[in-house]
Amino acid sequence: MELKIKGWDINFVAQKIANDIPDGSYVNLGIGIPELVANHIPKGKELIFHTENGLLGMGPAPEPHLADPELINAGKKCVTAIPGASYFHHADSFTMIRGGHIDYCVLGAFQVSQEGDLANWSTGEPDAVPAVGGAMDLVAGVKNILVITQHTTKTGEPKIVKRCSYPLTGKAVVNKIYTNYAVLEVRDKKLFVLEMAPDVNSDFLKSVTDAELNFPKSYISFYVPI
Amino acid sequence: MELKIKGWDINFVAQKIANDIPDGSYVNLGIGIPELVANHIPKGKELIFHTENGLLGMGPAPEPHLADPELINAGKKCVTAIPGASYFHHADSFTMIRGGHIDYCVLGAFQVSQEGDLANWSTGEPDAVPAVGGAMDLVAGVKNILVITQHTTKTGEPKIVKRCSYPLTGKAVVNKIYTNYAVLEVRDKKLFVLEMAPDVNSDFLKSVTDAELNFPKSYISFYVPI
Amino acid sequence: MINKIVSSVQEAVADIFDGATVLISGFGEAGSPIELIHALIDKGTKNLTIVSNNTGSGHVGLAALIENKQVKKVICSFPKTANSVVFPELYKKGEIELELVPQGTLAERIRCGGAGVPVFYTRTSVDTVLAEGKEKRVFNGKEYLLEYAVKGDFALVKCLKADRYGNLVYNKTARNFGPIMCTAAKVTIVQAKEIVDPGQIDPEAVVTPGIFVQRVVEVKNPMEESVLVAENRRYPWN
Amino acid sequence: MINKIVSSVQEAVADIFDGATVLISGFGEAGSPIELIHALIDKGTKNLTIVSNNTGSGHVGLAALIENKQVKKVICSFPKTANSVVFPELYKKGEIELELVPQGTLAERIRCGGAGVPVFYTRTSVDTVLAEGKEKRVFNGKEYLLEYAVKGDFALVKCLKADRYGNLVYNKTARNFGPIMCTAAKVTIVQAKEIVDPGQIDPEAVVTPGIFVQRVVEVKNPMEESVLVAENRRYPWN
Repeated sequence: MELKIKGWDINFVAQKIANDIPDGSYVNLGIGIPELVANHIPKGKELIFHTENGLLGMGPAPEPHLADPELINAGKKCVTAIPGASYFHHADSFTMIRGGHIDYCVLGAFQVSQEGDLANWSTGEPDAVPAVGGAMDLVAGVKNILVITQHTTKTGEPKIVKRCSYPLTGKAVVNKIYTNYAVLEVRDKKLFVLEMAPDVNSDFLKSVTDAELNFPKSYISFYVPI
Repeated sequence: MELKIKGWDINFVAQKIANDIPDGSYVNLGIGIPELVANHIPKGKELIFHTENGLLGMGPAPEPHLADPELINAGKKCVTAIPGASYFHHADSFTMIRGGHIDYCVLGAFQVSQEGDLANWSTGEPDAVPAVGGAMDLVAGVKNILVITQHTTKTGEPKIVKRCSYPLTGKAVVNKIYTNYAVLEVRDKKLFVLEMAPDVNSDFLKSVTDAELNFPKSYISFYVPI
Repeated sequence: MINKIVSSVQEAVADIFDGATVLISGFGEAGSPIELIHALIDKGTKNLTIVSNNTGSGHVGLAALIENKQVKKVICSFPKTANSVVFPELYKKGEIELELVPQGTLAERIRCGGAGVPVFYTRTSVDTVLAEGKEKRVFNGKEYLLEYAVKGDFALVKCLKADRYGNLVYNKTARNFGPIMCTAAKVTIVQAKEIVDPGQIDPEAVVTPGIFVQRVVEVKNPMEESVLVAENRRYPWN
Repeated sequence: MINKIVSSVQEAVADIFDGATVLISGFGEAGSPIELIHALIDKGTKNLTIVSNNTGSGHVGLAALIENKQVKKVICSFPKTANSVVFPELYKKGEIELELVPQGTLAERIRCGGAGVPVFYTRTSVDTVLAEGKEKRVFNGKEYLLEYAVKGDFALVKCLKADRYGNLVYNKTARNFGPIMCTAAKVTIVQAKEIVDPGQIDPEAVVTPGIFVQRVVEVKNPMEESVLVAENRRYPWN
């Protein structure tokens, strides 16, 4: 009987990202799961969070009675500002993004291709209302694009694919992919497995991945055969 | 014996400009003679002075002991700021200019052509150090370009010419020319005389002007034949 | 004397004409000039092109303007939010046009509109469906898209404090599109929570210099869109 | 912990290399980072390309850097002022290159450098000798010139107050090119009259957000160029 493979908890994946981003980095977190990264900054590390609606030095959510509907993040949730924060208008905010001043952006994904193409803004359904926000600006401008996502869709379809079937957010833009099963890196238009969850092995990973996977000799696996 | 024709005092010319600019206008004054305009604002009229080095709401020169070398105008002279002034950086300052937000710019001239070409930044001498500053931005962006100048050079050469021999600051950019002898307007690439100084008549004006002059029926002359 | 203060939101929007392009500040409800929008609904101006990051929530403010069939087209980056119902419905019925623009491209297009720059090039949206039909050009080995400036006949903007010259400061992330929209419209109309005397705003801290503003109206206690939406209010008031 | 404060101007400029492009803030003496420039003179870095509105006065600051033969080329709008002697002399002898750029075009080229915009179009200098060799294009019936972004390897900037994150505020018209230069350099080095704790600068009034700054050094009592020029001082000190 096959064991149910769960991989890492998504919070643990967020923690991995928080560990990997260097101290002192300027970071933009996408809406949803990427926001978890902010909960896991290691002690002694200082990251500065940028939200494209005009705040550098975003802090955590406020106590409910202190919430200010005019102090929000890109997901339109109430946030706080750290001492040393600054407010600015949208053109200045996207100067930070387009100008390559943000070090890391962590985004969710519908699909990521083995060449680093990202699809995360539209499923391409003809009658859906298209909405892009700042996603295309972020992937075009930020130095390092990290994706955090479940490895497959809720129905078990691969999200890490040879070629995205959904409309692209950007082509060859993703640097690393963090999923519940593995950490993958795009190098020279190829996808390398850097690390796998303890209950994941390479055969399993291939079985839930449409993309071609490369296993460098030095990849980390916590897999222990049972 | 011919009388010496003097025309208006240059301060009176500056006053004419101050009278002509509508209440509430945003105005940029060039370095030198144009600065005289600020001394002649009629009572009850409010003009806001812009200086391209980053100040809107420029006031007069300070008392010497209050001068701040970090509060200067485009001519690098110490100025003051009125209540309601604002400071901004150079890109924002030239957004005001290039974006067509400044209503009037008053500039000096080496030469103005009958089609409104302006030459005021270089005499084209081969070994001179060229320096353009904001002059080309101002003539390209400001809604109305007024020139204040002596009608001729110190050696009596015409400054109002058929075609500028000096390098242009801008082509077909000047709206009105205020000289010690006359007020002229460029319309449809022709030069019209709107007004002459009391001791100036049309023959004299033609004699000191290289450009073709048009005298509309309604022009004002204070000339009284003697 | 320069005095850009007008006494009512009605007076402030009185000359907005049918077919005008109107830039409306705000990111979600933060910075959305809801009282000015409601005055525009009262006025009933038609066939508007609205440039705004979103399309409003519930049945108030920008959503109500759209619901009232005054809007022909929206130019925006994110035309739906948690509580957007009006725009999606009209869009699916084909009753409203949408020009979808990435948020940073929208911001820069508006800034260009204000700065006298007709076009600019950007990497954003290269190799995506939003690049279709756009002129491309390679600089330093990378492909860029040509994007055109956006200008408005009017801008409706919300701020915190203003003076009679039109100098403005904003509140926190409600600043968002306000300052660039002020620069890009022929007539910029601002609602301020407080009008102060000239000199009361530190000249070092002015965000929008008065030159970019034509009218200011004081709205001391602006409504909060999220509260109205939670109460299921509709404008015109039900 | 993020701490961009360095302890001396020498340390601040230590890695500026021969052949670097250096953006230097200031409009005349207002905003000119004279102590950082003098540290660069002490270091003796050669073949610099300097982007600055002017070329300095007398024999101190930027003029002294040029006089010390460290500068290959200047990109500026107005390379002479009342007290400019160094640049004009070298220029007439053909010993220094000049790229003359209209002031607003220079400002926008620097802003583009910081904003990831490779080029823009402007009406400025159309039909003048400065348009020669430049690509032209017509938009809405008017001719525009294509202008390229300017970026620096380093920027040297003077401000009033800074904190350890690199947030900056400036003093009056000494702001000028500082904020845009901060955005357009790989390494932005700032001298501040005062370093304050984070939070001491009102987040609504920050002019340069810290993301655009890499190093800050406190220079409590910066010299005044005009005073030095009046006293006929020379750097290195005579």
